[in-house]
Amino acid sequence: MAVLRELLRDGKFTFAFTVMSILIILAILSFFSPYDMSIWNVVPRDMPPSAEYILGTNSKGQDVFWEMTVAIKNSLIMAVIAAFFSRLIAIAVGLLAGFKGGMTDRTLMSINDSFIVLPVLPILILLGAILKERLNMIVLGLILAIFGWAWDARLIRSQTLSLREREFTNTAMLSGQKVYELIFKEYLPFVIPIVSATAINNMFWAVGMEVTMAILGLSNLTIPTLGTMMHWAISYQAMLLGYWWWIATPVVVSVLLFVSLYLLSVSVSQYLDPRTRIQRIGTAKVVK
Amino acid sequence: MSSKLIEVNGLTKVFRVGSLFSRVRLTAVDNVSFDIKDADIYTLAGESGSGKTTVSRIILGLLEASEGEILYKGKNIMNIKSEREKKEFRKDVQAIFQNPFETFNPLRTVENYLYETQKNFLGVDASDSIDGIEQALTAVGLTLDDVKEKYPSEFSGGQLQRISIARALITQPSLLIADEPVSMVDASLRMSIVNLFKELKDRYGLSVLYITHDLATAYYVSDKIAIMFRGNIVEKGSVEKVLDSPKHPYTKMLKESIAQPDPRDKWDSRVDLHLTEREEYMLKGCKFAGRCPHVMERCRTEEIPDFDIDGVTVKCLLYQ
Amino acid sequence: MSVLNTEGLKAYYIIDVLGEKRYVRAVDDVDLEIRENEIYGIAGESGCGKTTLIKTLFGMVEPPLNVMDGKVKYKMNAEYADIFAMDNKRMREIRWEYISYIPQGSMSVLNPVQKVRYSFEHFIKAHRRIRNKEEEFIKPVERHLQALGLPVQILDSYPHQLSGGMRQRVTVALATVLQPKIIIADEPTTALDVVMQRGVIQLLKDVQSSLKNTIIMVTHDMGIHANIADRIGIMYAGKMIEEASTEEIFGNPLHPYTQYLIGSLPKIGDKSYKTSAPGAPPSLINPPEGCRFYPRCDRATDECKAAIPKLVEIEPGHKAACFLYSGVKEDE
Amino acid sequence: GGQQETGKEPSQEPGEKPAEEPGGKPAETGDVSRSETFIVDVLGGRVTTPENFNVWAQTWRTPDRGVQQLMLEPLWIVEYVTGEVINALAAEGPEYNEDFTKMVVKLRQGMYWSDGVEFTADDIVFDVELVKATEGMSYHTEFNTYVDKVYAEDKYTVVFEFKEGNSRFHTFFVDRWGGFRPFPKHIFEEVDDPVSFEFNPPISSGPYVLKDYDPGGYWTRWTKREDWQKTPTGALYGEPVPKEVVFYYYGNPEKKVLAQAQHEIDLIEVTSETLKAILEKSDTSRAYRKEYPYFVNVDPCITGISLNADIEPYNNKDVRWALTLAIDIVEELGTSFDGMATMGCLAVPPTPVYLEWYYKPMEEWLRSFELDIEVDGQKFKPYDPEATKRLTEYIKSRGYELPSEDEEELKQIFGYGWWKYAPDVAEKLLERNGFKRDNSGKWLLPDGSPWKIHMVTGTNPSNIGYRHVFAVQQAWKKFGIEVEVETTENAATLTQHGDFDATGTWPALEPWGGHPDMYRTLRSWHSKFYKPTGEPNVGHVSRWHHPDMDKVVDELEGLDWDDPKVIENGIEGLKIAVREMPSIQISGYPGMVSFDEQYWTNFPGAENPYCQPYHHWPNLKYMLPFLKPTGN
Amino acid sequence: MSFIKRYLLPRLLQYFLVIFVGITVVFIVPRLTPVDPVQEMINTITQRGAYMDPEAIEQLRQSMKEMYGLEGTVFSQYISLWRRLIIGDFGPSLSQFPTPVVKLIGISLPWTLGLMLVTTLLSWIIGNILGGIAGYFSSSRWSAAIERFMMVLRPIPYYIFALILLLVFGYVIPIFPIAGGTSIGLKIQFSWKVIADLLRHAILPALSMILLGMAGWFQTMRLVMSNIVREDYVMYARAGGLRDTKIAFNYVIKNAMLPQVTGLALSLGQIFGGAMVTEMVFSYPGIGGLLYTAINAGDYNLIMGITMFSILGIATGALLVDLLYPLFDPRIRYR
Ligand SMILES: Nc1ncnc2c1ncn2[C@@H]1O[C@H](COP(=O)(O)OP(=O)(O)OP(=O)(O)O)[C@@H](O)[C@H]1O
Ligand SMILES: Nc1ncnc2c1ncn2[C@@H]1O[C@H](COP(=O)(O)OP(=O)(O)OP(=O)(O)O)[C@@H](O)[C@H]1O
Ligand SMILES: [Mg+2]
Ligand SMILES: [Mg+2]
Repeated sequence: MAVLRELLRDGKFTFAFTVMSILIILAILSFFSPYDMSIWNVVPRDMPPSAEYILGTNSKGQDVFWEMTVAIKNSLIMAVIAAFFSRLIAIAVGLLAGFKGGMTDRTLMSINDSFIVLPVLPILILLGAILKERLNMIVLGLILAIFGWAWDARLIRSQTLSLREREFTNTAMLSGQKVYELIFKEYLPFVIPIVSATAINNMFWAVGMEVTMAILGLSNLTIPTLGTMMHWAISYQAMLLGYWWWIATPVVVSVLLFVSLYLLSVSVSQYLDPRTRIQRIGTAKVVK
Repeated sequence: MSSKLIEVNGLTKVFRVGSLFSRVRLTAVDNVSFDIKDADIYTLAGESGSGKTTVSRIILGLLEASEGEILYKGKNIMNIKSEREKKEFRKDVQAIFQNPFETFNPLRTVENYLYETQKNFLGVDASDSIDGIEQALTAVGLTLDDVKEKYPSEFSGGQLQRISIARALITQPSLLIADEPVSMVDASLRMSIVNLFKELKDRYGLSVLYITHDLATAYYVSDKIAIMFRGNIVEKGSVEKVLDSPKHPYTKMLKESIAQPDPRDKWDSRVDLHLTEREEYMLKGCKFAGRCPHVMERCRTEEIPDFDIDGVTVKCLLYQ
Repeated sequence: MSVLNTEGLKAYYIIDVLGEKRYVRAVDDVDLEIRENEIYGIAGESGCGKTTLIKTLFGMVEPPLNVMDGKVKYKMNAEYADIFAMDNKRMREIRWEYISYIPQGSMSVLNPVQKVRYSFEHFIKAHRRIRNKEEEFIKPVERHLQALGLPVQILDSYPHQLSGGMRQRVTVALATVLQPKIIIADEPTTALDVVMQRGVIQLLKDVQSSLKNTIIMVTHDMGIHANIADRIGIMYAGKMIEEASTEEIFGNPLHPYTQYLIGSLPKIGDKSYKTSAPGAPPSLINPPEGCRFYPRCDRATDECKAAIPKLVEIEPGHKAACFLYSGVKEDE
Repeated sequence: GGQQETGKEPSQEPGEKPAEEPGGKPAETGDVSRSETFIVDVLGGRVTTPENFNVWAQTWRTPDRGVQQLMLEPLWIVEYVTGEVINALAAEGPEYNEDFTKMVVKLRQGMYWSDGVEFTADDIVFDVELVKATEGMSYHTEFNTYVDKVYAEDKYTVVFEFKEGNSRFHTFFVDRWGGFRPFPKHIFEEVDDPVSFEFNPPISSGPYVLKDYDPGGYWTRWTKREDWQKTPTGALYGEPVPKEVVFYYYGNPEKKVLAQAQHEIDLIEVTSETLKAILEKSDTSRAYRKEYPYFVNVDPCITGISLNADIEPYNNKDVRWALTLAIDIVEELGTSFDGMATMGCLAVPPTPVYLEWYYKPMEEWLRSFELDIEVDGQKFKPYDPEATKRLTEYIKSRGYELPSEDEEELKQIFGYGWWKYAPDVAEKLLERNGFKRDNSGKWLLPDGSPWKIHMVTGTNPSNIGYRHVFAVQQAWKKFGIEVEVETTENAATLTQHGDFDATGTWPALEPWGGHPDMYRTLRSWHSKFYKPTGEPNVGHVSRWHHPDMDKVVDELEGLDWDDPKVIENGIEGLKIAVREMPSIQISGYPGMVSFDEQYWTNFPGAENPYCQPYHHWPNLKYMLPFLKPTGN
Repeated sequence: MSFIKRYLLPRLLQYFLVIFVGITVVFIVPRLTPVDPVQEMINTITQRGAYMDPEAIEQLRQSMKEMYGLEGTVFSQYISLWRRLIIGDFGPSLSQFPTPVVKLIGISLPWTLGLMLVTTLLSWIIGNILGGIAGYFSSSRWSAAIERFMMVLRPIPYYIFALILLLVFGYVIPIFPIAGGTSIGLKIQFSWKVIADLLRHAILPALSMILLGMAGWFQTMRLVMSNIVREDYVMYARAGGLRDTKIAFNYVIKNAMLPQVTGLALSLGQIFGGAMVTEMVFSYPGIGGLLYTAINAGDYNLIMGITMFSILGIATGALLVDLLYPLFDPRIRYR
């Protein structure tokens, strides 16, 4: 709580936090949606925003506002799953490779590099074909997790390599810590800033991927997400027909989502950066 | 007092360094031998990069030697492979490091290390007993309350250095390896730490391998000293003998270079600084040959053996 | 004649902790008068504000550091100019021309991706117009290095290829290449071995004796001070507590803290027991009321607790801030 | 075959405007003005092998960048607007012998390849023999299966002798967006490997020759032949008007809108929304029908939903009927095309000619057709002749103006009727088969597990099947069945392997389009093609088959395709398909074309349907003589 | 030389291992999909109406399988893949049989290379310079403005962004063509007219990629900068009275560029994969669109050919960075 209070004194964070909170509230609101988003033609079509339909309606006869809430929920769930699991892999691989070195490092990094080298979009398209209708947000999140860890594992590894050279590693060994203890107790805290910054980047990437796949028509189009909202709006020519509210909503939401994620990442990593943190906490906190 | 606690024989460590097109072998530690007795403070001094830290790391098992053996209580510790034996050895040989601010993980509270050391080596959980910790902290003039729930950044350098020593003492080791424990702190802190070593030695019969380039404190605190230069021990013996009347030209230079805290005792001569460290490592014979005022032709070509001169071992042909 | 003096200089770090402003009184009411052609040493425990003082003297004040009060005056063309009153352009001009700086931790002050030559080039070009590179840049620099006994090849090295001592000497050479009136050196020898230390000090001394300029040098190594300083100021917890000639400080320290400091210095050939000052350095956020040393002082009186002693001249050329010698208090 | 009686007027008398540049040399780049150039879209998209014009290799390449529209003429070609089969390179329809083991084709005389070589029976003989001999060429298997001998009786007469009787062999040569089109013997006989041969520069039998093409594959430019008279197009309809025709692929639909709004493309086919956008943006653009409902109602395809009748529970006729009755046709067409489509409940497209041939004759039967289930003590009659009216009500409610007040005319545009929206009957049908609803009203399979329909469709939203799939999904959801739609680029493979419950793939194969023979449609349901689900399919994707249908098809095979009994037989087949409901026909293919009248007019719109209106059909060449330049 | 043995060989080994794994994955994944190239082909042929006798289809299927080399177990296909790849033969395209894959790639690759080489480099350079300057003068007002601009620019979904560009510059102010890589009738040859035409067609796709790409580089650069400006050598240069621009470029940006070099090398490697979405939005000829059609048609050989280029590109990029990095950063030594 104290951390939050401190962070909130950063204007950027406050903005991002507010936007994020609103988005999350909207996502939660989706559970109270008066409409089932899989049903079409529940409201008049192509209505501009009005008191009754805050964000208008679309050509499928759905309320754009409520569609948006569900889309935010789904996109967020997918992004969080992608980010969370890819972080798990990245942390495990990065720490292990960095600490163990030698053969372990070489092997893990070869696997890692293979993932870096793989062309993600074509493979996603192919995987989409394999998974078919099982490609819901959770599965998509997991798949993206599989392709989203490699780069960050490298970062964590190089961080670990430099941590290994730091004196406290020796102190820890002399304190009798076992390898896993060492990795988790000593190194993990250092890796957390990278993890949190890259997690946000990863969410960024995951949502972007989902949008790309959806626009290509390759994700599960019956599930409202930011991407599928755009897909439908584009394929029904919302832009050319002047149904701006339909296409603008997902675009604005995703820009807001990204901007707030970005600002969050900036201010959180600033907060976690030992150098700036020392300034905040004050090195001069000398005992008595 | 006479039994050898640890014996280092012919220790050699080769690093490979360099870049894409100039890759060289660097013998950071070259055939180093010395021994430390019970309740002895043994100083390893010498210039920067002479291999002091490398020696200590090898002893602690944090680096692998290229050659040589280390006998601890008569047992070759290089062959230790099993975790159990390693643990036993670490319980007996503990260390503190150069930079107190780097010794502890800045993101963890310091007390953790105390609990962990006790738990891992003595098998005593902190929730059962903290006697050992209390005792160790008392020995360095602190209490657990001073330490509780605090991060490294909340301590002064001196305090951290003491905590670091306390941690090492929890296992009641026979040997403490202190790698430049005072270089980063100011004069008054320096003395309090060095005094602590003395006290521990006297009170608990602890041996200390004290690595430093501060010869004044080395003289003040230690019993024996070895001077390293470019991977070799060029001179070793009792601290009084070596520092009062240095024999090796490098030791002489070293001693002369000490800035005496006495305005009446200023430097009167000049030093000649050599440029490239790498080249000196590459030299075949005496590595000091390039700067030595007494250099002879043979110095550059021959392997220089050790010579014993009134209880001091010197690696210099002048004493043949 | 002083070339630089300060009046009631206060430089605090302002840090914001959970909305509450805290002041680290790193430099608290310091009066200095540095003379021409002298080496002035500043000593003190780590964290007492030495580096901060140096930075303030040099005008390198950036948040969170703030100058709360006081002036730093340079004597230029027989007049004194307050550096805090200068504009950026002027400040940029006097740096290196008039006053140069050898920072603490020479390990990382050289740009790692450029050869040393370019550091020289940039530093010189920032202040001199160079039309003929060979005549006005390369030759003078080479001459300068030779004069300092440094090999010319270092110009074509990257910083990481040089040893710590060599790098430190490069910064000395850089700081002196434009022959400034004042050189400020912040712990130029820490983390060097004794031989290297001596080389660096020797170099500084050579420069000073040939340029006849002023060097302000900070270090906690009393041996170095003893060797080259003409006068020494002792700092404690953000305050100057004693100032005297080198001989006086070592031979006749007045302030109890200085006495501890001098008394605890070990020497080769002397194995007698040395004690150090008890206790720990005070916090600069909540320094003790009154004399900042009193909690650690075995001669403290109630007066010490109540008021802050002022740095006053006790003997000719020897100032101290201690109620044992004078009753002068700092005015609130 | 129907001989063309052209009531069409060529816009120009041949020779009125003599070609400016004599000689076969193509004009210099860029010296043909925009007003003399006709620019149309490429349905197949970007050409990845732009330098390759060999469409006889099995992979078929992208033939709709002018190759089939301008470069090649077939023997026969269907014109589905007028309901005729035009004799192109053939002089008349095929002549079979009694048992269909021999076929004689008379060729049109005086036709020349663009390099000046005459087209003769030798070309056909050579072509058929080369194809028979070369694996990897289209029709290799077909010709080998049936053709025993082929020879030229004289310069303009080809005789085919078959291994077994085949009354429909000539249809391989009927161009209806595909078909075997003759290639020049004198070129191909020089070629070692006719499969990898690039046929560049191509020699044409049609009225245009290649001028140049985009190395990136986005456009192909054709120029009018000097000797256009020596092609069937010229011979039949006179001189094509545009000097040049460019096939230009602009990409996504929105790009086509922009391009046409800037008069960069004269003819495109798009979606209903896109069409709306174009009409809003461009004053000179018009649709097939100038006013609402805009769409092309002559497309010879029937669209709807195919069910996999080979698997549980869709192998049950009751289930298939229940699913049909759960669809409200008005809502379906509203959702998918905003009402712009012709409803069609039979396995034949509701184009004007087929309405005449099948829908009208069958209407009485449809009205009286009963399902084997009772409602209110009476057998339920599922046909809803009022559906058209309901649809027009909907259209009015959407604020559109009806194209006509005349009911008959509306029926021509929107169809004759469809099935009733009868969820109650659907419910009964299901219940009597053991289906139940759970507490929340969702349907459960007879074994008690939740019923989830897996629908498959491609990823292209302009695809008509795609629209139907999503609209029908809505209907079934509303009815209480869980439906999951998978949009995948591999929809084709999935449906061909039977990996679906329902799909937007053609619910019935198209008939010939310009001919009443239902052989093509009905035969795909013949049981001899049945393969169990999992194995690649060869007949219709529904895998439905029925002995009655087999009988109809076998009978049909014994009839000459011009035999009047063909219609009778077709009606019989369509009745079986209604009773069994192997797949749900919903509407004709509501093509949405947009003509830009900036440079050209007299397009074949609904007011003057002299020709099919698409740019991608091979009949495009027959549209060109009728275009009129605006002079802009 | 021990460098070769101790560094280069293991690194090369890793390089080949990575390529091996990459290719294996690309071999396996399409074969796990339900898509069957033969079926897709037959479908293309029959769907639009080309009448094929159902009986003939069955035989066709068999003969195509044979021709496409899709007979036998997946494993034996895999072995023969390597046998072919080793001699540099990607085989024939399945969807454009028998056109060799190499030829198809050869048609599309120049477009992709031309477009992406320029956009990748430009966005890298502009993004880094802007990011560098904004990072150095982080307190100035315009720096904050440009930062905000980039922050909002970057997350705009690429497709939408490109479409808007297209609408604005292709329709509202119709100064650029909206599709294709050349004008109708253009013959590729060396003349200013041709170059101008090629450029005119490339500008919108390039602009869209440069702008969004630039925003990405800008942000990473900005982040690196914020760390570097606090380095001691920057403070020192300032103490030396160096001009701000000199410090910004020679001290800060130069150092901050180092990590970006790695990113650039990988992006350059990615060029070979093409820009699928760009090519689709702008109807620009290139390898990305080709890949997309290949995937849809289940054209295994073409997929393999293109992705192999892209795998090789990225892996080589990474290899080169590792080998050449010491040239940029004198501190790095080979481990
Ligand atoms: N991991 C390593 N790889 C390569 N060279 C190394 C490594 N560790 C140390 N060295 C080199 O070995 C030599 C000896 O280093 P060491 O740290 O043991 O010296 P030291 O006497 O402790 O020096 P200092 O007084 O500076 O701490 C130095 O030249 C150093 O650069
Ligand atoms: N950026 C900062 N923010 C907050 N407090 C700081 C900052 N820099 C230094 N301080 C505090 O100011 C005080 C004086 O620091 P300074 O660096 O001047 O000490 P010093 O005497 O140079 O010490 P040392 O001998 O360790 O170099 C210390 O207590 C330190 O913790
Ligand atoms: Mg060391
Ligand atoms: Mg300092």
